[in-house]
Amino acid sequence: MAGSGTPLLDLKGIRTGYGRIEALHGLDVAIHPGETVALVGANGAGKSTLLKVISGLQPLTAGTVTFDGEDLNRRKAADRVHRGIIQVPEGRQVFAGLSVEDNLMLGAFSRRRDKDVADNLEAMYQRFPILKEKRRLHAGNLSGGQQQMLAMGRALMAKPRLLLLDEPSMGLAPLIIEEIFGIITELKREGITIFVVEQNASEALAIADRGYVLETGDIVATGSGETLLNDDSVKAAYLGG
Amino acid sequence: MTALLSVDNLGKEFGGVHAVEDLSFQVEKGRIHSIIGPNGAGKTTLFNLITGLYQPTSGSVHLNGRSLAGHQPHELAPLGMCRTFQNLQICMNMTALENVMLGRHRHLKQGTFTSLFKLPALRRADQQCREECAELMEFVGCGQYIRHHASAMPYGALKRLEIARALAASPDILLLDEPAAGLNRTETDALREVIRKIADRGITVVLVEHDMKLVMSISDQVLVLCYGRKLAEGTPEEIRANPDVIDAYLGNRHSREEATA
Amino acid sequence: MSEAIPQSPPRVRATAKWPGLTVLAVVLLVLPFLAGNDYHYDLMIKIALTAGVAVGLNLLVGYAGQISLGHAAFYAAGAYGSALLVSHYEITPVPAMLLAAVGVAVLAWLVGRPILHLKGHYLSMATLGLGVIAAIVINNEDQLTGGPDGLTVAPLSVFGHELSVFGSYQLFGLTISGTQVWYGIAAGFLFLSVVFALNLIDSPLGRALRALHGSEIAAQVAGVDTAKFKLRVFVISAVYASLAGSLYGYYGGFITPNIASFTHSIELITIVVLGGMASTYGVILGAVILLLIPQFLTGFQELEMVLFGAILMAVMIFMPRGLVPTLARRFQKEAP
Amino acid sequence: MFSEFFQFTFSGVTLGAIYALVALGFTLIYNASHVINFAQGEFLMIGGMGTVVLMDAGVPIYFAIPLAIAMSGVAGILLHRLAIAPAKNADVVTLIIITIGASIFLRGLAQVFWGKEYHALPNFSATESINLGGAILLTQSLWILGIAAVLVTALGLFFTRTALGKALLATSMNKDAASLMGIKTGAILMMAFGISAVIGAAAGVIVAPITLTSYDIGIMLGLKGFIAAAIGGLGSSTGAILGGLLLGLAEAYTAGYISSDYKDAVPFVIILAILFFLPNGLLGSRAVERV
Amino acid sequence: ADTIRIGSFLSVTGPASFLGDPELKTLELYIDKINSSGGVLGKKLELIHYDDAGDASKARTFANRLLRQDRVDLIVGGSTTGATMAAVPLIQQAGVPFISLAGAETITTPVKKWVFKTPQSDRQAARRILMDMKERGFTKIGLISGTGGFGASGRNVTKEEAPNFGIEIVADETYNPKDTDTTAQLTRIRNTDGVQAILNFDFGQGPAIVTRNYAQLGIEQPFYQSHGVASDSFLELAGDAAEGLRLPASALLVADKLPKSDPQYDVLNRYKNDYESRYNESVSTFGAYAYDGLQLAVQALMKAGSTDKAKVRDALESIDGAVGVTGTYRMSPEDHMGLDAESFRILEVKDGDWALAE
Ligand SMILES: Nc1ncnc2c1ncn2[C@@H]1O[C@H](COP(=O)(O)OP(=O)(O)OP(=O)(O)O)[C@@H](O)[C@H]1O
Ligand SMILES: Nc1ncnc2c1ncn2[C@@H]1O[C@H](COP(=O)(O)OP(=O)(O)OP(=O)(O)O)[C@@H](O)[C@H]1O
Ligand SMILES: [Mg+2]
Ligand SMILES: [Mg+2]
Repeated sequence: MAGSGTPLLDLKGIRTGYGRIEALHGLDVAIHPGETVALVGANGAGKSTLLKVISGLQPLTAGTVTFDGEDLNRRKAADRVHRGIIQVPEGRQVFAGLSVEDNLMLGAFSRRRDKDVADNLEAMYQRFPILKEKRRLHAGNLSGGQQQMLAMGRALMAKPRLLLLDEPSMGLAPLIIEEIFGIITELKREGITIFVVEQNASEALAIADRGYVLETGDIVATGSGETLLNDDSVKAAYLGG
Repeated sequence: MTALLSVDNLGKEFGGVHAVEDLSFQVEKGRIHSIIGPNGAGKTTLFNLITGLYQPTSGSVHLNGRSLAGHQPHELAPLGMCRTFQNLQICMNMTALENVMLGRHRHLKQGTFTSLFKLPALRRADQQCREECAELMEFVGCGQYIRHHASAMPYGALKRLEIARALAASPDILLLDEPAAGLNRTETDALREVIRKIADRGITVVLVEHDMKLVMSISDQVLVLCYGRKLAEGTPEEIRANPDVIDAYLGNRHSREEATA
Repeated sequence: MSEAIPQSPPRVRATAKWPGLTVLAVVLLVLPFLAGNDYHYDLMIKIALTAGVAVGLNLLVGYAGQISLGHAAFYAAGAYGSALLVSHYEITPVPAMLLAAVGVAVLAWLVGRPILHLKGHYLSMATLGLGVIAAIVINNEDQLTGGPDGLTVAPLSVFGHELSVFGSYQLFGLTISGTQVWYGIAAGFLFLSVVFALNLIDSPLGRALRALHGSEIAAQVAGVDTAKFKLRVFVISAVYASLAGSLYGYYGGFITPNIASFTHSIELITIVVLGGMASTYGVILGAVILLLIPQFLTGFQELEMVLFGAILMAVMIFMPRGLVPTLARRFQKEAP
Repeated sequence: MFSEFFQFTFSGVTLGAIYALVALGFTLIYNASHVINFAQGEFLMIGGMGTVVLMDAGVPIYFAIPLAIAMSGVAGILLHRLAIAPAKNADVVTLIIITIGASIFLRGLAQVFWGKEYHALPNFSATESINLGGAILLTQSLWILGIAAVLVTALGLFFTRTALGKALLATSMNKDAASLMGIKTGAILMMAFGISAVIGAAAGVIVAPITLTSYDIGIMLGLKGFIAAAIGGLGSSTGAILGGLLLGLAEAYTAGYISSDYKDAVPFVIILAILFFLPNGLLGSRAVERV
Repeated sequence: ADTIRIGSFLSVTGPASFLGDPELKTLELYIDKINSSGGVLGKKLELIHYDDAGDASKARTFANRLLRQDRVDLIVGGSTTGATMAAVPLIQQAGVPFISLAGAETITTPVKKWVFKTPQSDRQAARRILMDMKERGFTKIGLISGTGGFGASGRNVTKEEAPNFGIEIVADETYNPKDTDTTAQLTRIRNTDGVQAILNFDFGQGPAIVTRNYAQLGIEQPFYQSHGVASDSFLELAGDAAEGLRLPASALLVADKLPKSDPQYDVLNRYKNDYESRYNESVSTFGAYAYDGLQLAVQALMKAGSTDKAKVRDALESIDGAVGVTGTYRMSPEDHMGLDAESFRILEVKDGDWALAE
């Protein structure tokens, strides 16, 4: 797959932290158009932090974020969304007091003037029938897994160019996990670039073109999904016995 | 064996939606009892009913033969029941250790005057509690965060912190709501050992979890919920082979995988 | 994680309190030497009393996370209560002050029970309502309270010796003015307030209170009877206010319904936020600053309000966590 | 007997409509940020006093009113730009204290530049009052009621029907997630402050013929508006109107039928009673928090 | 000291600013004037002023500051009764002559050694109003008053004095000084049987609202206000609604309409001209309280020949026949205010202006 050419997303020397504690120690990550890249690492490795950096929620102390040739460092989170960088954040983060439908519509906020938003909504309901059933309910009253589906649906409403997924399968029933990975594969086929953080590392690496292994703020390994899956140290650390 | 926890004809309705309906089951002392089911099946609602956060629309819950009807959530810890949450409930304004110490609340003196004057007995007890809670954090595998502020901890560690807090209350029965969410396989394996050890201490565990590998490998009994009702109940082997469960929840691929795991 | 290196449990200790208390004691002892005249003492006395109230209010607001916009009512209840006990029932001032505190505790308990189940701004609203009602009662019951014109309060007396701010007294061979004696009382009050508050915060009870702020549900499943604990801290902070109010009445010799006003309640909560929520020393500094600013601004006449508002905004914008916590953070950051 | 009742009702409705208008301003900012803007009353003051000052300077009333309202809108935006936005990541209580500082600041400025006297604005209509069944209804009350109705409908539609309205609500619920939707949270907040200041100023202008206006008129009206908003349920614009009317009627009936001495206490007793049974006010949405 | 230090605390801002503002302006105006014509006892006067914003506890703080830090020689100030009474205990203890500019009777009754005041008391105002009512043959009246210090005290004295004039108060209503509507209360009064006249006892903007409501309701009974609204700004605020109402006030408001033979004619017109030319706004009777206070202080200083506090106090107490704007002062050990009810004139609003009622 695309391994050469200009990357869609290019991270160089990313450093950031919380207060005095540095969480990322100068990372380089490059993701090419159409690629699906998995990021694995233990709790606290800094995976979520990295995604926040890309979305512009976490300020940098050093390094650059380049997207489609444009330096994003000065761009606010909202501007990045308008450029097509969409994230499904960790812990769902649905708007608890708004209805399910409003949540989905807000997903399309960046392109609210498009004509096809209503159609997209209908398509989303087809994909997650439960959301249609619950569309008038406050999102906060959904079950954990339903919220996770909503978060995913909300992000898809934005028609991402680069989709950042922070543990999209968390709290989902096995059948739905299959569904989610199915969606990822589908999006991949549509040519959408995907950067996914997954604890379900074997599944993620299996569908990914490439993977990065993050350990306490440093990238310690990278390679094709297959290589990493067969890497012994990766196995021991993330894939379990 | 007698039932430690007994749920009888329990029902909960939210404006026409039956989140839990006519549900009965029993959990025996010292066992690991898992509850699985599709998203929105009513598992968390069931926990909320048992722990008094919701009032049931019908039915009853008994703990050790004692009805829990009308109990406030805070009255359950003294009765020996503790839980963790699917959507974390962590006090972000406190340190990790203090969160765990909160769990020991019911074992410590809380008198206004004792506290105002900070009598030596209180100070000693508090120090002892501090050390015990630090040990508990090691036990559940988030020892490196003892000195951290809770707000500075990653998600996975917070999940474990909640387990430590629940254990701090030295409960007889522990309700875990998706403890493995956000853990990778290796970390889940470690969690399995923790749960095993908890059970070995004689603590009854009720586990809600979507990680089938974990559920199937440690449960004594599995209950399957679907649309608020009981779909099946039995040993892991029975459940894995149940075609209804495969249809509604596991899916073919998974059941095959788990069967060979 | 799974193969966590076996290590002996780390030594975990509570943070020591004595350094902070020592600094406070030294400051309180040194201040009199810096006082140029009686007016400076007057200010320090008022600051100390107000800081005492704020330390108590901070237990409720900063630690337990329950906002009260009506705390001036308890302050006023303490002041009026003890003044009336002295003038109407001929009880001597010190027992009157304690009786008033007991009365306020009962009052806080009674009103707190129904309102403390409210959350967030609704709780603020309810406490505000109680404060306003208290102010209206004081205003309207002029037979008893003197109404809007205020009430003269008998001076503090111990074993029949009256303590006048303009008098002078012999103590251990030293001649001490009444104002200085009053400073001693106010400083002592503040110091004890802080000791008690620190003890409380650093106890299981205090932990339960902070948990109310963090996650009420977490506290509940840990067995904390949240309603009871809220009520308890509400009563404790009301008693702090009551005692300070009584002392203020004895010291000033004159009280008006203004001390029960909404403005006064706002001033108290502002002190807490300004100094730093959940920072006992912070709120003392908050009281110092909020009461000192107007003193420096009196020279600006017309512009006083403009400047006061601007300063208040600026402090909160640049130190959103309040003075002490923000400074502490900055200090830590710069330290290697 | 009936005429008396009507009179109390008219008086209560007028007061109530005034409170309701103030409460609407609170609602908007609350919905965007969960902040209670204690400077809301000052926007009323700017509206009323601004009109007076401009008229004194010779500007005809038709221009003076929109100018004063615009001035207040600018003040609202500046308040956000200079005081609220820089305090990013501050928690809600801190922001509330900032608005208290702002209210003192604005009042101080008005006092220095516009003086301390009370002023009256002329009625909007030529006829001052209408006799209805022996009771007097001020025509200005009709103006207030009408404008309140228009504003509440507009705000209601804004929140329920427009993407911007939803975005505003989303911002207060979860700022980070809102920016992940491409919502410019800063701009949204600024807009909320601007519109709320405009609503406040409009209220200030239309109530001035009844309440009179001065540099410190905002303190009391702001407080009553906050109370009305809380009774109605913070965040609900219909609730704000209901709360305002209830507060106004309670005051008028108490003054009329019970005791004028405790007239101001009774509404608070009613409020406490309402909150006792409806902890989120009349129409406030229940906090959605699941575990 | 090389100056005579005159301390003052006034409500220059806040709800009572219509009192404090002209008072401060008057003090500044005349202290300048006195200093430019050589001062008193060969020394310049120095004004040390604080704004209590109408808050009694602030007033107390500032009184304290004047006494203990600024160590003033005497104090002229206290716009409101609340502010004055909050400061009195301290001033009494410190022993500094104090001339208050506030109304209530309690300030000088019982007599307090160091405390004097220039405005007539509210009791005298009440008497003067009741006197006028009696002359017009009213026996049953309705009373409406604010719950602030001034209104509450006015209400009390009116209720106490009414029987002495054979007048019965059949309706008694109150409102909050910050209220924006009083129609409910006025309706109750109107609907009370036999009310022949209505008195509104208060100051500030409250009476303007009451007056407007009175007119809006079309109430026909004659309407009285107290001396608390005796200023042109009241007329502006109340507008047409004020037409025909009566109130007791000093002659300042009708200074130009007085006969030249009036003993106060010169004083009144001089003050009016001085003030209006300097500040380009109309005089109010409240500023006049400060004028009188300052003149009394100067007289007492000169009489005492020193700034010795006890001597100045004695001199104040012995002032007899000082013609001020408010009236002619005759102090005595029994009377630290020195005016009688007759110093009030009854004014009536005619064609939007003040006129002497016949
Ligand atoms: N708000 C915060 N304040 C301080 N430190 C933080 C904060 N959030 C995260 N950290 C720290 O930054 C590091 C990286 O955290 P991050 O959340 O990115 O980890 P993660 O890899 O996503 O973990 P998980 O798998 O648990 O989600 C951790 O050590 C954590 O303690
Ligand atoms: N307050 C409420 N109002 C309306 N419906 C509710 C409410 N709370 C829960 N529900 C519904 O009840 C059902 C059960 O929810 P619950 O959270 O118990 O599911 P769960 O089994 O825990 O699911 P998950 O595995 O996704 O966590 C869901 O369909 C949810 O939408
Ligand atoms: Mg993460
Ligand atoms: Mg669940």
